[in-house]
Amino acid sequence: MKESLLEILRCPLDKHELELEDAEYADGDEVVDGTLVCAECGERYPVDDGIPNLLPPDMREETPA
Amino acid sequence: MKESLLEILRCPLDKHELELEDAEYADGDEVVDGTLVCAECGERYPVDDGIPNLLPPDMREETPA
Amino acid sequence: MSVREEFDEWAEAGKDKGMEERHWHTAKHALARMPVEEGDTILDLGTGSGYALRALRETANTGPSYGLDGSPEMVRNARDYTDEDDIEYVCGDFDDLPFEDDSIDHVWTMEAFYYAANPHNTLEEIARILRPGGTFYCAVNYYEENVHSHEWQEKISVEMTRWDREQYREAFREAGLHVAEQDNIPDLEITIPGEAEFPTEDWDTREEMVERYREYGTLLTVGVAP
Amino acid sequence: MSVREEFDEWAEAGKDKGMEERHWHTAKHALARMPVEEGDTILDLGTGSGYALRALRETANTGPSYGLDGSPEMVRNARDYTDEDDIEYVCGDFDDLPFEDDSIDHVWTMEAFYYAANPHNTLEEIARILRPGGTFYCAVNYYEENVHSHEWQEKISVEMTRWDREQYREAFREAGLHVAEQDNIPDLEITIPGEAEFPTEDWDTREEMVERYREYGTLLTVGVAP
Ligand SMILES: Nc1ncnc2c1ncn2[C@@H]1O[C@H](CSCC[C@H](N)C(=O)O)[C@@H](O)[C@H]1O
Ligand SMILES: Nc1ncnc2c1ncn2[C@@H]1O[C@H](CSCC[C@H](N)C(=O)O)[C@@H](O)[C@H]1O
Repeated sequence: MKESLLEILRCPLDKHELELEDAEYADGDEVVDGTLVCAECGERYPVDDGIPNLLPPDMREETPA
Repeated sequence: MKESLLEILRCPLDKHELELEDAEYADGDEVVDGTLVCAECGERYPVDDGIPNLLPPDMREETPA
Repeated sequence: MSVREEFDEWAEAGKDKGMEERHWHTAKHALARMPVEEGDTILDLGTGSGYALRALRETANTGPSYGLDGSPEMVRNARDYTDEDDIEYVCGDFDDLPFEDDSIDHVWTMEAFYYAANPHNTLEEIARILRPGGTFYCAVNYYEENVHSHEWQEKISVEMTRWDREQYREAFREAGLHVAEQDNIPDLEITIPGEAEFPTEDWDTREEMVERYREYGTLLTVGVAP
Repeated sequence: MSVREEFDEWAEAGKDKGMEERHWHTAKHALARMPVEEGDTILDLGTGSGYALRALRETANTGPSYGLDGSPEMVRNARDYTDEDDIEYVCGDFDDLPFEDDSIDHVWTMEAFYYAANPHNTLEEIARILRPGGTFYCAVNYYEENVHSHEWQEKISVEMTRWDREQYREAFREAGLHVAEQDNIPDLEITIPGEAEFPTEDWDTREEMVERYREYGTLLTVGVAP
C-alpha cells in the first residue's frame, strides 16, 4: 500500500483515522510492512506484504497452517 | 382531461395553481371544454376537446386555417 | 416554422405511428430499466403517439401519468389511441412545464429532448418537478457521436441541440441532477439489407448502417433528483 | 467455514481467474454504463481477481481506486495481477467498510454482495462512504427470479442472501439510496451446446440453460446517494 492510502482508510470498527507504526518501505512510498493503529480505539491492524488487513479483529486470525 | 388533473397542473409561467371556469363535462368528471385561469397572474388557458392547452401564450395561437 | 407547426404537420401525415414503431426497438429496453413502482406518476416529454405511457401502464401498473407535447395534433392523436383513464395528454412546451414542484416520480423522453429551445432550462424544470429520488430517462438518437444523425438538422426547421455524451452528463449535473447511468442501446431489430443492396436510398454503405443502428443506437442518460 | 477460509481456498485453486472470465461477459456491459469521470475513485467490493478496477482504469482513466476482499489470498492474487500504482487492494469485510464518509465516487460489486453477513448493514455502509451523487452498481447472478441459481447455496458454506428484484430496490431505499435503474443483462457470449448435447453435466435441458444465460443473466441494480 502507498502511504497516501491513509487519507481514506479508516478503522473498520469506529471509522476513526489510522496511524502507521513500524513501517518498512520499498520503492519510496510503498509500505510493505507495519501496523495501522486506530487513533481512537487503539485497535491494531497489520500490513503484510504490502496489503493492509482491515478485517475486524474477530475475523483476522491466521489461517491454520 | 379529468378534473383531478388540476391537483398537479400549474400555470406554465409562474407555476401557480389553476382554476377551472366555464367547464363542460362528459362521462361525469371528464372536462371537455372550459378555461384554466391562473390564480396568480390571471393568464387564461383553453381546454379544447378535452385537451388542456398549457402552451405559453405566445406559442398558443391557432394554426392558420 | 415553430415546433407546433412542424409537428402538427407530422401528426397529420401520420408520422407519429411510424416513429413509435421505429423508436420502440430501443425505447423498450430503456423503459424496462426504469425503477418504476406500481402507482408511480410518469411524465412523457414530447410524447408523440403516447406509446411509452401506455406500455408502462400495461407492464408496470403505473398510476396517473401525463404525456406532454407542443403539437396539439400530436396530443389529439395520442389521446385518440389511448383508452386508459389514468393517462392524460397535455399541450405544453419543454421550456415551461405546467406541473407542480416535486410532483412526478419519473420523467421519460425519447427523441424529443433536443428540440427544447433552451435545454439547460428544460433540465432545471425537470429537476424542479421530480420528487427527490425521481429519475429522468433521456433517450436520443441525435447526438454528437452518432455522426450519421448530423444531417437530420437539414430536414427540419426547428433548431436541434447536438450534445455529446459528456455534454449530457455535464448539463444534467449543472441542473442539479445526479447522473446515474449513460449507455448506448443498440437497435437489434431494424432490418439491415445484405451487402448487395447497398447503396440504398438512405445509406451509402452497409457498414455505416450497421454502425448507426447496431453500435450507436440510442444514447440513454439517466439523471436522479437528489 | 468462514468467508475467509472458503474464498482463500478458491483463490489458491485459481478460481478467481475462472470467475473473471465468466463474469466479464455481463460485467463489462454494466461497467460501461457507469457515469465515471476521469480521476474518479472507485471501490470494488469482493474484488476477486481485481479485474473491474483494471478495466475502468484502462477505459475511463479512473483515479485512485480500491479493491476490498475478505479473503487475504484473493487480495494477494489481485495485487499480483495489477501493475497500476493507483489501484490498491485491501483486506476487509462488507459489514465494516474501512473507508471515510463521503470518500468514494462509485461502488462496484459483482457476484459478491449476497455474501454479506448483514446485507442491510452493508448497504448503509455503502451509503455512508459514497459522496452525494455517487452510484452503487450492484450486479448479481444469484437472486430469486433466477431459479437456476438457487442450488448454489448447497455448494458453499457461507450463507447467501437471495433477494428478488423488488427486495433489492426496497433494501436500497431503506438504506437511503435512490434506485436509478434495474435491469437483467443477458450473457450472450457463453457457448450453449446444440440440442443433441443435452443433458450435460450441469444442465438437464437446453431450454433451461438458455433461460439462465440469455434471459436472466445478471441482475443489475443501481443506487445513487442523495
Ligand atoms: N419544445 C417542445 N415542447 C414540447 N414538445 C415538443 C417540443 N419540441 C418537440 N416536441 C415534440 O416532441 C416530439 C418529438 S418526436 C418523438 C415522439 C415520441 N417520443 C417517440 O418516441 O416516437 C414531437 O411530438 C414534438 O411535437
Ligand atoms: N463478507 C465479505 N467481505 C468481503 N469480501 C467478501 C465477503 N464475502 C465474500 N467476499 C469476497 O467476494 C468475492 C466473491 S467472488 C466474485 C469476485 C469478482 N467480483 C468477480 O466478479 O469475479 C470473493 O473474492 C470473496 O472473498
